[in-house]
Amino acid sequence: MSIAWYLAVSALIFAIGAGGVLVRRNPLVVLLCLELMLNAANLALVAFSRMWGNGAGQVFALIVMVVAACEVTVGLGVIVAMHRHRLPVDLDAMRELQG
Amino acid sequence: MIATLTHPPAPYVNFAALSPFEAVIGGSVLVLLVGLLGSRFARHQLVPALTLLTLAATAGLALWQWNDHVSAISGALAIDDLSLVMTLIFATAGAGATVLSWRGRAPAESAHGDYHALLLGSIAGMVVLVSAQNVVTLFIGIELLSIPLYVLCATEMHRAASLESGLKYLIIGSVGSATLVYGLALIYGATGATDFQAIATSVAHGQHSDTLLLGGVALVLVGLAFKASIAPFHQWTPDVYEGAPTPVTAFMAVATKAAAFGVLLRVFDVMLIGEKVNWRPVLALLAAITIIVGNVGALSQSSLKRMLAYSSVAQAGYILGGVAIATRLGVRATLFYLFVYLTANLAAFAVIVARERETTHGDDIDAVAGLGAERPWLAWSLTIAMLSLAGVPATAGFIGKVFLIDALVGAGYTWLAIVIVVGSIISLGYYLRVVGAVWMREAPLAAPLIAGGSPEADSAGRHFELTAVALAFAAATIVVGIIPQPLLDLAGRAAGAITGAL
Amino acid sequence: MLSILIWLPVAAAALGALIPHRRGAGLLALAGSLAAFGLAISLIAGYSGHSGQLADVTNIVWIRSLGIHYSLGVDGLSLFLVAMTTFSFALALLAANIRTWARPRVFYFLFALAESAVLGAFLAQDLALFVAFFDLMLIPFYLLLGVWGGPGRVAATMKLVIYTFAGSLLMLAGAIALAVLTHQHSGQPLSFEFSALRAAPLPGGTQDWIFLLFAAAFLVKMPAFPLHGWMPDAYREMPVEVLATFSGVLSKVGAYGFLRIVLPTMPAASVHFQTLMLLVGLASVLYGSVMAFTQTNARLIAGYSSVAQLGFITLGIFAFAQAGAQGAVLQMVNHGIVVAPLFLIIGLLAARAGGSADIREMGGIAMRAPVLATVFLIVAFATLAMPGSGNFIGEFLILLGLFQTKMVISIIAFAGVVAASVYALRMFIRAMHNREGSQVHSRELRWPEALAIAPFLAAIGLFAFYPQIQLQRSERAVVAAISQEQALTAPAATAGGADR
Amino acid sequence: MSATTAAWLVLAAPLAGTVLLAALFKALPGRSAGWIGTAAVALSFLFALVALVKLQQASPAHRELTSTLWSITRSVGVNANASVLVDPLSVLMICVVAGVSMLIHLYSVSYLSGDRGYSRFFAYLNFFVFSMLLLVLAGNFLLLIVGWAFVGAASYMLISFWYRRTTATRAGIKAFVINVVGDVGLVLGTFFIFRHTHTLDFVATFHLAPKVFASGSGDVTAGCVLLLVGAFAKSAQIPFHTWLPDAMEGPTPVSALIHAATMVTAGVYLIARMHPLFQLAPAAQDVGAIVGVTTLLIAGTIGLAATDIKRVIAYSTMSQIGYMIMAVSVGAYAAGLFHLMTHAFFKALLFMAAGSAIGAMGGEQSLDRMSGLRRALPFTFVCFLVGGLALSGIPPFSGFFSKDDILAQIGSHGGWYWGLYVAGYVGALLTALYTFRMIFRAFLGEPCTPARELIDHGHLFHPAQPTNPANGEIEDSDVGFPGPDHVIAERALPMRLAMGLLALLAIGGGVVGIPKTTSWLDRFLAPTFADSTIHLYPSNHLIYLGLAVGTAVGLLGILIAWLVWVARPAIAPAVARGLRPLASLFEHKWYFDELIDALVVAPSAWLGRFASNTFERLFVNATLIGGTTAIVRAGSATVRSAESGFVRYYVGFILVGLAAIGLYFLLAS
Repeated sequence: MSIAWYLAVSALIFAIGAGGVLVRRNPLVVLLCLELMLNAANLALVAFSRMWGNGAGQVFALIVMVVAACEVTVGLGVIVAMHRHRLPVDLDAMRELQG
Repeated sequence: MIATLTHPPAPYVNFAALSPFEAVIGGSVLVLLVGLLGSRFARHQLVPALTLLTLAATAGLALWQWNDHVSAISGALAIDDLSLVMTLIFATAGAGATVLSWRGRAPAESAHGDYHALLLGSIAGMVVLVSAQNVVTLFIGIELLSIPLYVLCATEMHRAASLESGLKYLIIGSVGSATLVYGLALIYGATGATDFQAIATSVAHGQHSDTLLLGGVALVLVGLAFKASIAPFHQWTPDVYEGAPTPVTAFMAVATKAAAFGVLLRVFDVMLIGEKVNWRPVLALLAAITIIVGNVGALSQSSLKRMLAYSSVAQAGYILGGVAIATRLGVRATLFYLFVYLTANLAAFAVIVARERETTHGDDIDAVAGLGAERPWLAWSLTIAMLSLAGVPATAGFIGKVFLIDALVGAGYTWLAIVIVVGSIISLGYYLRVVGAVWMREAPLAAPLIAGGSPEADSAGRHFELTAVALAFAAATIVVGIIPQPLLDLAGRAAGAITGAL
Repeated sequence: MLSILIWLPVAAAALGALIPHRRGAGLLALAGSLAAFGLAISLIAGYSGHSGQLADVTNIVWIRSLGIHYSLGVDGLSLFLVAMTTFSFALALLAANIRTWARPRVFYFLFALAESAVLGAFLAQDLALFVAFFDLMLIPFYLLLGVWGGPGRVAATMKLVIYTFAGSLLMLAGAIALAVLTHQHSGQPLSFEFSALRAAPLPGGTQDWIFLLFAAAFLVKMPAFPLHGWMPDAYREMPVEVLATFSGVLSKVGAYGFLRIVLPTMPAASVHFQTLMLLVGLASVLYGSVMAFTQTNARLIAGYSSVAQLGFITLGIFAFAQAGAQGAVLQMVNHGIVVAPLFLIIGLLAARAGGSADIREMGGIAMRAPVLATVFLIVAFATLAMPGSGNFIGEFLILLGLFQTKMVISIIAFAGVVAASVYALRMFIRAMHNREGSQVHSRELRWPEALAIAPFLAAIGLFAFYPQIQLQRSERAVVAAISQEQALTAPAATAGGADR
Repeated sequence: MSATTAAWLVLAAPLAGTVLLAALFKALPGRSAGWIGTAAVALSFLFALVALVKLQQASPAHRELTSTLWSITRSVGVNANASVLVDPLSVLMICVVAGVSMLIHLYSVSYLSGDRGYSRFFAYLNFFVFSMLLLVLAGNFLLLIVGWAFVGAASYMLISFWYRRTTATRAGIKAFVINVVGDVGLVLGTFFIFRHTHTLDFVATFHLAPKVFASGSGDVTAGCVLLLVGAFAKSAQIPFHTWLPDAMEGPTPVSALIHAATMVTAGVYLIARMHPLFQLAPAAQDVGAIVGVTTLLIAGTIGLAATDIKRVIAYSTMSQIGYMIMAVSVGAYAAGLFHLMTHAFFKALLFMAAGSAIGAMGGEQSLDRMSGLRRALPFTFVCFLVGGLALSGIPPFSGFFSKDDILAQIGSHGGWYWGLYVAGYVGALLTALYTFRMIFRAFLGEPCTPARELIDHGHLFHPAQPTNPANGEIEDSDVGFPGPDHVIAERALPMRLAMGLLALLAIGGGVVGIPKTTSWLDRFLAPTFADSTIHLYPSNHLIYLGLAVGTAVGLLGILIAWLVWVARPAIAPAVARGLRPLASLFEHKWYFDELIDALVVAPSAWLGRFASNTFERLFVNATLIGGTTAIVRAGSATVRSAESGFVRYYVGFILVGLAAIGLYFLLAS
């Protein structure tokens, strides 16, 4: 199966993730969409790794997953903190900083 | 087919060369542990002290490593003059941030240990980033740099703004990382290599699929440009800078930018040098846009932090010019300008922190009104910082601009030089507004606390260390402005590490 | 030697800022500038015009990587401008010492810093150094205006700084471009020294746009029509002591820049834009004069008259005739030593007319101040370049040179001469003669005030009867400065060249 | 002592006087200032005589001496020295100037007494004398221009001497500005000549002129015409004359000295001095002659209508100078200078007498208010009469010879010069008319109140409320000048002395130039004008005809005047009514002020208003400053509005930017 298909799928996932970030208001969902974007990259990496027949891509993919986990953790932490401070958990409500 | 993979031998690690990095990591762990101690002294005094000590050690080790160009961890990291110089910059910035936050609010709200550990962790990430030799370490570095910052931004938890800035930074940062990693993936796909040199050679010999590579370049460019807050990927900058605790802002403004440009240099002037013809005009154009956007955005901002955020965008534009032209002079100018930028910004932020604690105006421009009469030393420091950023003679900023324009004209990018000049003209509109407030206005009446005033105001102590920091960096600005040659040589050396391809 | 001359004032003032004594700051600053004046005089004494060469050359490499040198030198072009600068600053500082200022330490420090910067600009023999001083001198004036100025000062500072810095930053770009392109074009190592830049002129097309960048900076600084938009506000608000030096000295840096930098390094462009520059000069002369006799604020009358005067100087420079250039250099000094006392006097008048510099508020001041009236009359006559004043010699040479190369423009420019008599006398009469104004309390000149103004009268007298003292020293340098243009505009210039 | 040394001392004396008076203006008691000033000028006159003697001792060929003190400019081919040129012409001038000045100083000693600005007045007056002497002694164009401008400045200072009078200050600035126009003409003319000769020195210029200029060539003509502009402005010739009548705002001695005897004749001197150039520019000479004759007639007609006694004399000055300009323009140099000299005598005398009369009238100057002063002021009356007769050219008074000398020489040119000749005699008739109109109205008839007061009670009339005679404005009394107490010649010895001496000169001054018999002046001036190519010696019959006609015309004029203003007082109004338009034309001074106002003053004022109200506001401020700032502000607003705070939009921007870059790459590759 040609590499192109993998790329197409990963691009699609990336686009979906990006779209989610653009349209969703709930930070939790946005975090999920970010995961999607990163995983799209992973998919591409693995595919290329396969294509070139060396392991670098796969190693990279693993690392990306770890990083993704960290980001989500931090994100959740912040969201919880906001919740504790009675702040609305809604991205569009976060407009104290602008201009 | 995993099985078919040949198991590489255990990687060779040059611990001596890595020592600065190790120092930072170790320090952060140590600080974290000490932070857990019960005694107030340990937390409030010892932790910052240890942090400073760590940074000092890092700097010392970096100097010890001076000018032997070795690769550590079997080529994943390269300890060369560039990374060492950058390490010095980070250490300085970190030290500055530590001092600024010594009696501040942010560390107290989060645990002191955590705060400083995160700071050091972020620095560690930067060190990795600038010495990275392949895309994987690059990514690790950039994330190790970013994630602690996300947290640091949110550490003043009582302020919604702080949390907001943290989350915003996190989300947009993650988008950036995703873009970056996707781009790196494409480049890997195009060249089949993750090592910078290998990629470079493959690009140079044209043995790659153009579309993939260019797509990758575009994505990588966006990912890094976002970190360096290049327009139009800069928009997080003002919000985050304003929301974050001021010491953290200072740290981000200086260190993150330096790291971002360090890696930009490595990626574009080394890894992708072969694609120069394609990306040079884009970078130049982005630089121009950034300069204009940053400068006009900074006009008529009442929050000093926000103003400095936009100004940092504009400055990023200037520096990017140095990267864009991809010449030795350009690299040197870029590096030199990073020093300039460091000193001026740290001085300015020190003053802002001081005024946040002394007045009830927070970081509003009113906070520095009448400073000339009230606190002449702070006033002079702020004035010098502003003039340096504006590029007035006898300050480092002037030399930096001269050097930059010199490089641009030399590379045939005179139009960009003119854009820089026009940008500087606009920038006078806001830099001198601050100077004017300092010298030409009377101190306004104290505003009621609720009006965004920072709670520290009631404990309005005049903290000597802030004045010291401000003066130190202002003095440095002047000294460099008058005797720039040593620093220029340093920049030249550092540039030498990567301009092999140029 | 020259380094001492440059840095002495600011050093003295810094010292004065540190010592505790309250009046010490002012007195030390004064002492410093007086010493600088002494040095300048010794320079004049030591300089013979016979060799057009630079004297007292200092040349240290400043920034190796950029080929920037800390290179100083004085020649006939700058000799008397330096003297005039130290002279005006010393007397302005003396006048300033009569009053008491808020935060005197900062005030005198900035004042002296300004003097040092101006001197640096006049003595620099390296383009980057010149640009550095050129920008640097704005900062102290910006603060002096903004902190100690009149009610509308903040707006004024913005206009002043944006205008002037816009000019100087453009010039910065131009300067670097000039050096780098020369370096690339000639293959010589990169250097900002005038000597190096003069040695290898650029191709015409390149010169042109660089010329425009420089011209922008210098014309703003003068100021010349139509780039004078910053002038009215700044002149209205600035403290007179500062204004005296600002108008008397800074405006000359622009004109000086043309002769020192633009003409020698960019001959082709200078010739290319000769007509444009002459028209700018002419427009400044006419516009400045016309504006001057409609203004009611004495400061603005003097301000617009400076616009006109600087217009004459521009005409003289770009006439590309030896007489014109000599006249221009002479006129720079003359205007300096005439406009400075004029502003000081305006300050005194305002003090006698209830604080207003509006000539409608004045009148009849001569009544109990005959000496002041006489002094003012002499200065007014010098301002309108009445024959018998040094300004007349200057204008005579300028217009003569222009007449030799561009007759029509010269004849039109004479309109400015007539207009000058109208606005200068109008100001004098409305202030001194007629019935007394409502707020006027006529008071005679006091001794310290007289002490600050009298030397200016002496200088005016000297240059009225013996301008040769400068002309002989400046001749070589001036002739050299415009020689290339003369060669390029050969047929026109023969008239000027054949005089000798 | 050589002639040149004497010349330098001639300059030094009044300058020293100026400095002395200026330095000691506070210390000097009483009239000492006046005496110092007078002494200074007397000294100057003494040295002038020395110079005269020394010059006469030299052989005619060597009567052109120059002397240089230092060089003012000697660079890039423009060489000007502080040098004097001593030759018969300049010596004649310094003698006349210093002499008359001395007498007028003497007169002023008492006339100005009691005026608050006493020492200031004499300082100014000495400065004027210095400038005037500098003008006539100057050895090169630069110095000439300097002197030229200095006398203008001095005249300005003295015109607006009573500076509380707005009329005085306005007149002053008017005079100064018109004089500056003259200076400009002079400078430009110099440029035109320098363009070819490349020297400013007189002797060298005159030496070179025939070589470098073709006769009638464009540049020399232009140069000479421009020099004429200078001359006209100084000598109040049409159309630059309007300042002279207003200049009567100055104290009467000033009018006598500057605006009658000396400064206004500088134009005549200039043309005479520049005769080698003018001979190369016939066109310029004709311009001079025609302007001269026009002024002569127009001024005469206005003099008929003017009512202010000083202005009548001023207009007569204009017309007399018209004669001189005409003379020197047609080559009658000696005659012109002869008339210059005699005119200096009798016109100064007239002004002094007028001043005495005004003193008696308590500052009143209008002829309408004067009458019958003869018995009140016998001495003044006699002096005035002498002056009047000399002015109207009645033999054997001095004016008779000089005027006829001029006309005879003009006539001898033949051709269209006959027109000038006739016009000259018409002018003479007018002169006699207005002069005696003045005399009859002021001195004959029923004594007016002030006169009666003087005759009956023997004390001077002082108006209850001193007012400005020009516009009736109340003088502000706290100032104390013009002096509260008035002076008449009958009661002040210095004035009587000065007037008496001048009266003698006015009577006998003609002796130096009686045609065919003495004509010393001609011979004295011969060396200067030896090279003159257009100087003619009129034929005898022309001379005799002239003398006869001149006498007849003069007497006729007096007769008419007697008829109109004494014998049949009804005639004058009748004539005025009959020739209404003509009369009003004369009364409005031929509308020259209005004309100049409409052509020059109003447009430039409008230009100024336009520049400051419209151009500066709309272009410089609104467009240049406002425009750019507006653009920048707009940009700022855009950027800040894009900074909306919505995370989604930020991400959106990132993706858009990404797309754009990607697109570019795709296109690029």
